[in-house]
Amino acid sequence: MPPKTYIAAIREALGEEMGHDERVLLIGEDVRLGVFAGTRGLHREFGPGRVINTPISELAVAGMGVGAAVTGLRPVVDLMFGTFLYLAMDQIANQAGCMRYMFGGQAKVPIVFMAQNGGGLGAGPHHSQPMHPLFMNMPLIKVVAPSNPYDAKGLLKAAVRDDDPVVFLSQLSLGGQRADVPDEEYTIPIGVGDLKRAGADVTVCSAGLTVHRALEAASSLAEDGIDAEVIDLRTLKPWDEAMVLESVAKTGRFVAVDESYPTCGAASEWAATVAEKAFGDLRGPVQRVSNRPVPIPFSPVLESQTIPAAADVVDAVRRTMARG
Amino acid sequence: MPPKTYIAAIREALGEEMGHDERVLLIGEDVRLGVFAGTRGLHREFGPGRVINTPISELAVAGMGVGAAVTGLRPVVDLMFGTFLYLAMDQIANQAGCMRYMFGGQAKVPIVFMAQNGGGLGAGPHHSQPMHPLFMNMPLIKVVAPSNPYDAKGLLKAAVRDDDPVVFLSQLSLGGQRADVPDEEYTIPIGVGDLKRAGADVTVCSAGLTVHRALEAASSLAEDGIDAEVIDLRTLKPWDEAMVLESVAKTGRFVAVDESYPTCGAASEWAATVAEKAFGDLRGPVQRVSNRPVPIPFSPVLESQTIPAAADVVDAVRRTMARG
Amino acid sequence: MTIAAKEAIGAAAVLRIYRCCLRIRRFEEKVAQLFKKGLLPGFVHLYIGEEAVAAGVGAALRADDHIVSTHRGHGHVIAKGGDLNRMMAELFGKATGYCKGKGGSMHIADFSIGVLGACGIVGGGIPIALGAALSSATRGTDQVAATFFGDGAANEGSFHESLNLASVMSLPVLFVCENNHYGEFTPAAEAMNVADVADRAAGYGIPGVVVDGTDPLAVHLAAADAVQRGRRGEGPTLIEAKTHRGDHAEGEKAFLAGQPYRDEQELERAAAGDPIEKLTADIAALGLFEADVLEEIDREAVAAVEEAVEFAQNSPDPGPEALMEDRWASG
Amino acid sequence: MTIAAKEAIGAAAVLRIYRCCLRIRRFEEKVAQLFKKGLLPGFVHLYIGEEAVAAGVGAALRADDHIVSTHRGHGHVIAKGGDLNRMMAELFGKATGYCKGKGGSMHIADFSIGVLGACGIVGGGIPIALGAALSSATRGTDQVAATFFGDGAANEGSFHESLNLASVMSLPVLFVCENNHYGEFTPAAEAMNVADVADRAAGYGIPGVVVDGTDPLAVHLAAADAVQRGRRGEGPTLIEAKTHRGDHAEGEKAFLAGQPYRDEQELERAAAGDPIEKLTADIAALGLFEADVLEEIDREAVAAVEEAVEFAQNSPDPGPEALMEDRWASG
Ligand SMILES: Cc1ncc(C[n+]2csc(CCOP(=O)(O)OP(=O)(O)O)c2C)c(N)n1
Ligand SMILES: Cc1ncc(C[n+]2csc(CCOP(=O)(O)OP(=O)(O)O)c2C)c(N)n1
Ligand SMILES: [Mg+2]
Ligand SMILES: [Mg+2]
Repeated sequence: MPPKTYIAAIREALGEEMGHDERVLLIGEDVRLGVFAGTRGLHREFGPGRVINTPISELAVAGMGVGAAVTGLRPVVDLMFGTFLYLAMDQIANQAGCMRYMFGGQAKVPIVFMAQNGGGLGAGPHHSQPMHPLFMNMPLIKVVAPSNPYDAKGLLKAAVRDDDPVVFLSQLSLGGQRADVPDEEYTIPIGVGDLKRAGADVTVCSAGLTVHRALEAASSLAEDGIDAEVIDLRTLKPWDEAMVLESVAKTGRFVAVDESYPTCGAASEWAATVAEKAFGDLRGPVQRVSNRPVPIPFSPVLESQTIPAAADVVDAVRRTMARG
Repeated sequence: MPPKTYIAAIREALGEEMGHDERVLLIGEDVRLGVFAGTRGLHREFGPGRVINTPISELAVAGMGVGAAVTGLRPVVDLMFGTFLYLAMDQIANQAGCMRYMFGGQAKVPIVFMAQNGGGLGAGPHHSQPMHPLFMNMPLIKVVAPSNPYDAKGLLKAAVRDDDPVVFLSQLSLGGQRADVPDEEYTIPIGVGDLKRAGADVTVCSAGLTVHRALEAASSLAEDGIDAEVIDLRTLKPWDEAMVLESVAKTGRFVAVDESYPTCGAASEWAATVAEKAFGDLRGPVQRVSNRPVPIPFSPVLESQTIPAAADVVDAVRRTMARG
Repeated sequence: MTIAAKEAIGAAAVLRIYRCCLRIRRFEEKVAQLFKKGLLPGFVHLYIGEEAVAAGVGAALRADDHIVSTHRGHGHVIAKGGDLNRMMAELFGKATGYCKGKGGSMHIADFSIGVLGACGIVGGGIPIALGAALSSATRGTDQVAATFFGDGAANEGSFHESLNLASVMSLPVLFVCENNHYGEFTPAAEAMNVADVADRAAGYGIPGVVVDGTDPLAVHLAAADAVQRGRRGEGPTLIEAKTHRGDHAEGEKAFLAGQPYRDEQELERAAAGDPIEKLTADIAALGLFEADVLEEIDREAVAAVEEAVEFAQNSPDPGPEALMEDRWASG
Repeated sequence: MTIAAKEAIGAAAVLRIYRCCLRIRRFEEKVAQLFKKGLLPGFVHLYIGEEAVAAGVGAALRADDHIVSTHRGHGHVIAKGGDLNRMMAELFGKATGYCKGKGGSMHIADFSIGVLGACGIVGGGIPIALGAALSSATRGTDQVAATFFGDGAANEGSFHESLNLASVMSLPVLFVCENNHYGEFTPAAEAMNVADVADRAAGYGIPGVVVDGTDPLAVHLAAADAVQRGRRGEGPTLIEAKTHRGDHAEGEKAFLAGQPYRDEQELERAAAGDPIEKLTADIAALGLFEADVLEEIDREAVAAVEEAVEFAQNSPDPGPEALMEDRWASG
C-alpha cells in the first residue's frame, strides 16, 4: 500500500461514506471536477444526484445543506476556502448552529461544512485567513482540523457520521503530505487528541499544520536536552482537555501553538484552560504562539513570517522554561 | 442636567459627530425612524442624504459603507442586531478588515459598524448571540463595548473619529441605564480601560453588561472581607493589557467575566494573557466566567441562567481565593 | 379573480381554509391581548390581515410537505396543522411549548408536521426550503417545500441565491412572498424600484405570479398550481401575495413614540382588505355553507385558543436541567 | 453593431482603446510565461480574450471616476491607467509593488487613479462601488463608479443586494458583468436558467444591456451611455458583456489533470472572438490609422511590459519590517 496524500485521504473518506450511506451528498462549487478538496472523481462514481455542482452562492448552498440535513440527508457542503465561509456564516452560525437547541431538540443537523483553512499558498488575504476560532466560539458547532492524511480520512468519516454540524478544516499547505492510510474501514473519534511525542519537560499543544512545526521544534529542543511532549488535538471543538491537563500535570509547562490570529484564538483557549484548571501544576507561565496579527500577506517572504515557525515554538518553550 | 439613557447617549454622540463633520453618514435599515440604536431624530436634523434608510440587505449595506469609507466619507453603518452581522461578515472581515493592509497602506477605512450585542431581551437565539469574540479575532478590526451611557457617548464619538474600522457593540440590556452625560464635548480614547473599583485581593476584568454583575459581586464579596478590583475594559480590541497586568501585579488573582460563549471567548483571551504575562504575580488560578455554551434561549428563566450573574462572579472569585 | 374560477376548489378545501383563517385570527387576537398585559416576553409579530396567504397555501399542501416560516410565523404553523396549545405555551416560554421555551414566537417549529421552523433572520429560512425539496427529490418522493418570506426579505441576498439555485436544480419549492408593503417601518416602494417582487422571477427563469393576498381562495388556486408544478418535477414558483398587516410588532406604537410610517392609502387599503370578510363573501356567493356552520367554526376557534391559553398558563417554566439539554444529537 | 454607429467614437478614444487592449494582451502574455517558469507565486487569472470590456469601459471613464475590480483584474487596472511596473512587481510579491507585495495578483489597487482594488472574493467588490458612488453623490460631484464582475458572481447575494440598493438610491454605478460563460469550471448555462444576466436588471427597475464583449467599440458605446446616465443622476446600469476567457487560472491544465470542461462550440467561439482582431478590423473600416501606427503601439506595449518585468525582477522583496506596517491608519 503506497502512502497516500492528504487530499487523496479526503477523497477516500468521502467515497467510502457515500458508498456506505446513500443519504450522504456532496454539494458545492465545482465539486464535479474537484477543485482541490478531494472531491475529484466522485461525480463519476455517484452521479449528479449525489455530487451536486452548484452556482457560486455560498449562502444558499450552505442553507440548502442545512435544510437537507434536518430532513434526513447527511450533506457534506464543500465551500472551498475558509474565507468564503464568511458569506455562509448566517446559515452556519444562526441556523445549523442553533436549530437543534432553539427548536427544543426537534432538529437533528448532520451536516459537514468543508473548507481549506489558513495560509501557506501565496494566495493573499482573501484565500488564507484562519477561520477556526470563529467556529470554535459557536457553542453547538464541532470543528476538526487534521494534521495528516491518516487523521484526515478518519476524522472526515467520523464527521460525516456525526449527527451534529461539523466544520471540517483541511489545509492546502498540508496537501503534499503523504502517509500510510489503510484501505480498511476506520474512523477517528471526534474530540480525542493524539499524543505525537511523549516528553517530560513541557507540553506543546497544537493542531493542523503547526503540529509539524511543533514536532520540528521538539526535535531541535531535544538536542539541547529539553524533552517536549507534543499533542495534536485533531479536534478543535470539543477539544481533548483531559489529555492536555494530564500532560501538563506531568510536565508543568505549557505552550499552545496555533495558526490563527492571536486575540481570542485557539491558543488563547488552550492557554486559558490550562491556567485555570492546571494552575497548581504549572512551573512556568503558559505561552502562546500564534499568527502575527495581520491578514496573511501574499508575498511568500512575508507570509512565512506570519505563521508560527518551529523557531517560534522553540523560543516559547525557552521562555516558559526560563521561569520558575 | 438630568441623567441620560444609554440610547440617548448614543444618539447624542451621532448627532454631535454628524454636526461636526459632514463626512459622517448614518446608514442602515430603519435608521430614519430609529428602531433602537439611538438614531432617532437624526433624519429630521440631517436629512436623507446623511441618514440613509436602506433596504434589508446587510451585505450590500455594509459593503457600500466600506466603499464610502475608502473614498473619503466616514460612515456609521447600523446593522441593528449583532447576529445580523453574520450576513455582512465578508464585508467586515475580508474587505474592511483587510483592505488597508492588503493594499499596502493605500486605503484608509474609517467606518463604524454598530449593533446590539448579546442577550437579556427574551428575544431568542437569532437576536441575542454575543458576537464580540469573532471581531476580536480579526486582526485589523477594533471593538468597543461600553457599559454605561457616559462611555457609550465618549467611545462612539472616538469610534467615529477613528481612521480604522470599529465595531461598536451596544447592549439593549443596558438600554434603561441612566447616567450623567455631559453636553460638552468629550471622547473616550479607544483602548483605555476604566478602573471601576479599586481593590487589593482580586482583579475582576469585564466589559459591557457584565461590568455591572462584576460590581454587584464585588459589593457582596466586600461584605465577606474580600476586596475586589473591578476593571471595565470598555474597548475589547485593542484592550488595555497594561491596566489589567498592573492590577494583577497588585492583587495576584484574576477573574475574567464576559457575556460570550466560553470557547475562544473574550474571557479566554484575558485569562490567557494574564497567565502568560503575569504568571509570577498569580497566587491562584485565573478564572473565567462566560455564558453557558448554548444559543441564548428565549425563556427569560433560562436566559438569565446563560449569562454570567453576580453569583457566578462571586463563585469564581472564591475559587481563585481558595487556592495558593 | 372571478367567483367561477373558485368553484373548482370544492367545499372541503374551502372549509379547511375558512377554519384556518379563523384559528389564526382568534389566536393572534388573543396573543395581542396577552402581550398588552405584559404576559409574553420578547418580540411578537402578528399575522392578522395576512391569514389568506398561510391558509390558502396550507390547504394546497399535503401533510408530508415541508414549510419554512418567518418571524411572523404563527399563521404558517396553524395552516400546516400545528397545535395551538404547544404554540401558545412556547410564546409564554413554557416547558410544554413547541421548543420547550427555548425558541419563542420567532422560532416555532413542529418537525412532526413538516414545519421546519420559523426564523428570526429575515431571509434566513429561504434556502432551508431548498434543502427540504432536495431531500424529497433525493428520496424520489413528490413532496414539495414552501418557504414564506416578506417583501423586505426579497432584498436579501438569500432570496436571490435561493431562487437561482432552486431554478437550476429544478427543485419543488414554492417561494411565497408575503408582500405587506413594509419591512419594519420602511415602505417596500422605497426599498425596491419595481412594483412586483414577482417580476424578479424572470431573472431566474421561473414563473412569477402575483395574487391578491387578501383573497384566501385566490391564493389557494395559485398555490395549488405551483404545488402541481413542483410535484410534476417542473421546478420552483415564486408567488407574490399582496397583503396587509397590522402593526409590525406588538407594542410598536409606544416604541415609535407616535412617529407615523404608513400612509393613509395603505391604511385604507388594509382596512378594506380583510381576508376573512372576503372569504365569507365568497362562501356566500358559492352558496357553500350557512352562516351557522361558519359561526360554529368561529366558536371552535375561540374555544381552542382559550384552551391554549389555559394550557400555557398552567404549564411549568423550563427547569434548570433544561438549560443544557437539546444541544447535541450525537454523543 | 454597425460600423456607422462606431463613427461617433472619435480617433482619440479609439486609439486609447487600442493601446489599452494591446497593453493588456502583452502584459498578460508575459505573465503567462512568467507563471510557467514558476516565477510568480499564488493564483493568477488572466484577462486575455476579455480586453474589450476593460478597454471599452475604461475609455468611457474619467480619471476621477472609481472602479472596483476582481480576481481577474489586471486588465481593469491597465484600463484605468495603472502602472505596469508596480503591477508586475506586485505579481512578484516585491516591495515596489502596488501593495508592497501584500496583495498579489488578486488584490491590485491604485487609489491614486481610482482603482479601489481587486478582490479575491467573488462578488465581494460589487457593493464597494456603491460606496464610491455614494461618496461622489454626497460631495456633489458627477463621478461614477464601475464595478466589474463575472457571470458567476451574478449568482451571489451581493449582486442582488447591490443592484437593488443602487437602484433605490439612484447611485451612479456601472455594473459591468463580464460573462465569459464559466465560473471556474462550471458553465454559466448550468449556473443560471436565463440566457442573459442582463435580464435580471428588470427586477431592480434599472436598464440592462447586452453587448458583444469581444467588440471593444461596442462595449465603449454601451459604457459611455451608462456613464452619461450616471452623471446625469439617472442611476445605475447593468451592462453584460458576452466575452471569452482562456483558462480560468494559470496552470489549470496540470491541475485538472486533463479533465475537460469547455465544450467545443465555446472553444470555437472563443477562438473566433478575438477583441484585438475585431478592433483592428474596425479601425481599418473606419479608416482611422495606418498599420504602422498600430504596430508602433504594439511595440510600445511590448517594451513597457519588458520594462515592467525588469523593474519587478530588480526590486527587493519586502523586508521584515514591512510585516507589521500598513495595519492601522489611526494610532
Ligand atoms: C437579517 C435581518 N435583518 C433585519 C432584521 C430585523 N427585522 C425583523 S422583521 C424585519 C422586517 C422584515 O420585513 P418583511 O420581510 O417584509 O417581513 P414582514 O415583517 O413585513 O412580514 C426586519 C428588518 C432581521 N430580523 N433579520
Ligand atoms: C466567494 C467566493 N466563492 C468562490 C470563489 C472561488 N472562485 C474564484 S474565481 C471563481 C469563478 C468566478 O466566476 P466568474 O464570476 O464568472 O468570474 P470569471 O473567473 O469567469 O472571470 C470562483 C468560484 C471565490 N474566490 N470567492
Ligand atoms: Mg413586509
Ligand atoms: Mg465567468
